[in-house]
Amino acid sequence: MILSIFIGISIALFGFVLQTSIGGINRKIIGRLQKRHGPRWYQEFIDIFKLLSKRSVSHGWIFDFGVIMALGGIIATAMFMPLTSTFLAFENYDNFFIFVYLLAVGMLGMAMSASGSGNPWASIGVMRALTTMLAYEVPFLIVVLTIVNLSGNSSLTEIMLYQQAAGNNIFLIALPLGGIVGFIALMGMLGKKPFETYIAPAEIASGPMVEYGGKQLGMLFILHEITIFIEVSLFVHLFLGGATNIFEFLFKYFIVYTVANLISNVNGRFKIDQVVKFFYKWPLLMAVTQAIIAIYFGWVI
Amino acid sequence: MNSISNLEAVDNIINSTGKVIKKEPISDFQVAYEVNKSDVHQILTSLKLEGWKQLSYLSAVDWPEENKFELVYILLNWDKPVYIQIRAKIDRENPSMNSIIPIFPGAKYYEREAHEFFGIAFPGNPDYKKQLIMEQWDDIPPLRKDFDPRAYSDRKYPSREYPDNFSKKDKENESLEKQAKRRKRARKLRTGGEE
Amino acid sequence: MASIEFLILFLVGAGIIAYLLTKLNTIVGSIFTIFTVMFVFVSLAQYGFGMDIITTVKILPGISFSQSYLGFYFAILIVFIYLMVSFFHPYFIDKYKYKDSYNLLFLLSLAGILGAFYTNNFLNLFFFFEIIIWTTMFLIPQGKSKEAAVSYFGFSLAGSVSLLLGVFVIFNSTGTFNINDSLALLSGNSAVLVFALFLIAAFAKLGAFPLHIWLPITHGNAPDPFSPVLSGALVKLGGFIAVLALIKITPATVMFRAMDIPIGHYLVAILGGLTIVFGTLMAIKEDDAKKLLAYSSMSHGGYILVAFSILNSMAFAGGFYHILAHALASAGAFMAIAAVSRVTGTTKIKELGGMIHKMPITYLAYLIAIISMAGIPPMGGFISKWLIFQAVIDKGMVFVGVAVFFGSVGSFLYVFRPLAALFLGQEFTEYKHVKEAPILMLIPTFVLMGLNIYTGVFPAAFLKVINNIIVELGYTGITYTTYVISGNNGVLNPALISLVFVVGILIAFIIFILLKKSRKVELMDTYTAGNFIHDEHLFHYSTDFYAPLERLYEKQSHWMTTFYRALAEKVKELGKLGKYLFMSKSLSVTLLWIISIIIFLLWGEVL
Amino acid sequence: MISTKYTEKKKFNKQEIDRKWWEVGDYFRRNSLWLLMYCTGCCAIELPPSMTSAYDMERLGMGPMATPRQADILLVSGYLSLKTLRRLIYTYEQMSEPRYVVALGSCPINGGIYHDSHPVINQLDQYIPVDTYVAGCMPNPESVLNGFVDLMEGIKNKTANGWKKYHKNYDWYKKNQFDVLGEVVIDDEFHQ
Repeated sequence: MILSIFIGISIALFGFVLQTSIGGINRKIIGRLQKRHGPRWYQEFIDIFKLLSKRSVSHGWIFDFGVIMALGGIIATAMFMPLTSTFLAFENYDNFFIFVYLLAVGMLGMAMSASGSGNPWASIGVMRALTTMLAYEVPFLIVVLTIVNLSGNSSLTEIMLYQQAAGNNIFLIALPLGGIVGFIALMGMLGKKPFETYIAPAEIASGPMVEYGGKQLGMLFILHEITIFIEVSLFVHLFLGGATNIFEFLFKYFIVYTVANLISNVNGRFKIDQVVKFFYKWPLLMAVTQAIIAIYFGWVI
Repeated sequence: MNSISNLEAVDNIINSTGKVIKKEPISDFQVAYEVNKSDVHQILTSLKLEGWKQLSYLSAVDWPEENKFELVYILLNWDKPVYIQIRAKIDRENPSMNSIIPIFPGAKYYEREAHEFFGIAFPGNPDYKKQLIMEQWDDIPPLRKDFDPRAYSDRKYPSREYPDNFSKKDKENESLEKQAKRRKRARKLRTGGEE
Repeated sequence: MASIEFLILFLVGAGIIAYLLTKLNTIVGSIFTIFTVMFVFVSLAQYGFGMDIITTVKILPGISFSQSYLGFYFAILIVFIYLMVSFFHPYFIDKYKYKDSYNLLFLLSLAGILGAFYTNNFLNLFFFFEIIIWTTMFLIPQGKSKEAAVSYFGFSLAGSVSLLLGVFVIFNSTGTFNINDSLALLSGNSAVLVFALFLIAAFAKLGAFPLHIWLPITHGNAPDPFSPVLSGALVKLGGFIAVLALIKITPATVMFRAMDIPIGHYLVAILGGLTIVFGTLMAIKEDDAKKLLAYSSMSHGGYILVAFSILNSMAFAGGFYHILAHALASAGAFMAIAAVSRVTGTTKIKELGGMIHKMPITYLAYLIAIISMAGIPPMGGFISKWLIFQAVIDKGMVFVGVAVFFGSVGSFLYVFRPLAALFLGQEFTEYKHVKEAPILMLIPTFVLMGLNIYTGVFPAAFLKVINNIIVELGYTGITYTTYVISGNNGVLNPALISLVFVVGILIAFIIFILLKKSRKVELMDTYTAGNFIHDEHLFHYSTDFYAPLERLYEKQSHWMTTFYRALAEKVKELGKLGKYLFMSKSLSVTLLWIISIIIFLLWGEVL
Repeated sequence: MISTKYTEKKKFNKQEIDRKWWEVGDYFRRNSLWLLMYCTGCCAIELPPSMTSAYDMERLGMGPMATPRQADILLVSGYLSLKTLRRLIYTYEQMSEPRYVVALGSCPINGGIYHDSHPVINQLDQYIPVDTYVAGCMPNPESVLNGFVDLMEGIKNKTANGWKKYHKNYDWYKKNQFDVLGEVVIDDEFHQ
């Protein structure tokens, strides 16, 4: 048990280091795309450590407690995440719903802390974040319903093994509509450009993060990196057949995150009601169609 | 309808409602009338009825030689391309002009601004005395010509004192290494780190 | 050994004593009520788990009792909620108009509840239901408005009338009023009819779509300490009838082959899904904290319906666990709001702000309750939602899935609103004097907090009771060990999740503690783009919290209310007609009517 | 040769360790400077070219931030009227420490072309400590970047310690602010 917990902690740490490096590399890529030199690839580490070294302000105990709860929840979530189909901390317990709901703990903690700062912009940002969540989560969960129903297990490793088994395609190909919905929902989860309404620095002063500085902001950055690690890994495991070894995982992870980032950089920003309308129009329709086709008719490529 | 006849129409309106002291055509699309202080409200009303519905601006000009303030009302018509300036002179001692809020409610803030910068009173405007732009101003209204901004600035804001040899070149900067270093840094900044 | 008859008679007697005591001194009467309910709870808990309660009847005429795990589960849960709420009475009872009778009615309704869950006769069941409805009907108008009681009574009446009709149909086709015997004997068309009639009763009590209008009106306007009872306990009566209708009667109808569910049950699941969606959407819009929680009760009622209409033991376990988890969570949330309302006198979200700085423990109670309500680990709501999701996914119910997932995510939105706007945010100057709730009110708060966490960490103890019910209903129980629940497509270890969660929090805490200490600043010292602020009310974002989302469905949201309002208008007009005909001012016309009706009746009798 | 002289063992020195940590922190701080652009005047127009592909500020680890809480540098770009100064000081006091101030253009240095204007102050460092001035009217992007590199060197050499100065001479700064602004609290219809 203790060993499992240590493995879990190291997976969380690995996720943080991985996503922070890949985030930095992506910043470089985007810089080159815009004919700029771009920052150093380890710039994100410098940013985070700088924030941790500063002297911050606090708006009361809930402001601090929310941050701790959020980071704790996210670290707990990352500890359950399998890296490959054989390497994970807690065998059998990598249930998909644990990820969805433990991620919500992080969201709730951050929302609580942001509202606790007493700044209306933070509240508006939280409102937008929750509304965005309501938008992307339902189509995504319907696709996952299809996947779990087909593979007969909601454990991530089992889903990976199902896709890796002979005769089965990875779900991105087996469920093409669902795969598209999954990727769009991933963009929403990551808060990438068409759906980054809740950050909106020029509009609502970076939303929930408006009152944070110093160590609280640094912890939120760590939280953000680990959250992205969890979300991208979920996509890799659910739709791309997971990985059999760590290098395959790294490769798939890098591809997914970079593609999402590239798409994000050529997009503008939706208004918040447009986000909801968008997700409840095509992605939901596609997800339901895919579910009906796959579950009731059994048409799976 | 071309603009010449527009100007004539304006002439007719203004002449029928009040006495014009001086008419000053500015361009084909702008015309200024100087009228009596007491006629301003009537003229503005009749112009508003004729379509000059927007009060574009209200301000004042200080004429210390004549000991007068000149109030300027600029009206805009959305259908006919003519700006109209209505000017009226008021006394510089205890300047006061009845508010035009009943005609143009938007004049509220212009009148507050005019009060703040010139000290003109606008009876009829409930809160013309409230501060609008300057926060806690402590001198005579600043746009009056007898106000000296230079003196005010010198009195209120400490200014930097420079040594006598300030403009002379720093001896240290003449050394070759220093200059080379500066050039190198400048090049680095320009090219993005590539040597 | 406790006899159920003795408990009921004890409650009635104690109710009368409580009435007299309350007349003398409200505090003494309320404390007597606490001890009475505690006695009932302790005797039930002592003997009920082992089915050791004596059910023979000696005094009450025409009433017979029997015990079952199903009835006991509901009874112990509701008595527990009553017990928790009774701690609030000493602080609230002085505010009400008819305070003497408050404790009396409270205890009488509890007697009705005990009877309803322990009887084995349909007529008795109806009788006890009426007791509950009539006593609570006089409790509710002591709060804000009488309209609440009227709408509660109207919908309850519709429910009980359809229950009675169902009972008649049962008797007509089977010849017995015994609950278990008659339901087993039912078959054919009468089964379908009873199924439908019972479901109407269940929907009316549960506040499910389309009979949901009364819920927010009643919950929102009921006395503050009675709202937890309404939401946590009384609404669950509908769950009880739903169990009777959905599980005990299985009308022979067409099956959905893909999902292996009878079509009637599938329709109920769809209606349950609609209930979830409507409840969620309306709760997001609602501005009154209590009404918001009422809509959330409606949405959770939908989960219970969905769970019971999927005919497998996994879903049943989910449904029963959800009844437990939601009762605890909803009672906790309502009681926190009641504690706030006691000191501020309002439950409107936009009139409140920054209560956390005054009432931190109440805030924690509300936080834990809503975490459970939103189904986030490590609270009870997560287990039940997980079980229901397992069942829904296993059956491949796509449309119900949309509703269930929507409700689950939507619950984050609406539970967060009171948290953000009422407890957090700017601190209002008019509530500077406010203090934390007194110790007697904190006792149930702490108990509920503990239970909310306990149900989420160690569900085995509760699953044991639930498994008994499932076996009693004729299905195989779900498999679980001390820590692990096994579902159809996955296993869950709530204790492990909690442990890992604690480890995560610890790591975060260590990171936090090691770093430089922060500088404490005022709440008003926030980023305002450099501007100076003085009025905290204008700097508190609470009105129309989800405005962009609400705008998308604001036009569609009121048609149900409009329909019922129009119906009420029509009924009023009918009443006016009757009044005009029968109650006219001249005596002779009335007499003429009475005489003609008597002649008409006699004529029918003669023929 | 081994010395037989008694040498005192190095003791655990908290100050020394703090100083070392501070230097490590300085490395992170100077490589990740986040700007709060307080665009008060015309010099703000020079910032877009210094941020975009021509000069690319991001390669130095710098970038714009939305709020003072997150930012390290308060970038004063251009002249400051009294009304702005009042808000600038409020913003400066909201920033997390260590905080630095960079002033662009000649106006914050000596008033520039507005030296005789009634609402424009002449010298910014009377009211808040300024770590780096970039002279010019307006300074071109190269000099802006040069100014930032100067600030980085200042952080490295511990000369950019305006925020410490502000704490040390707090009364002096407050007196200057009070002389020119009066009561800092504003109370009129727009702020209620």
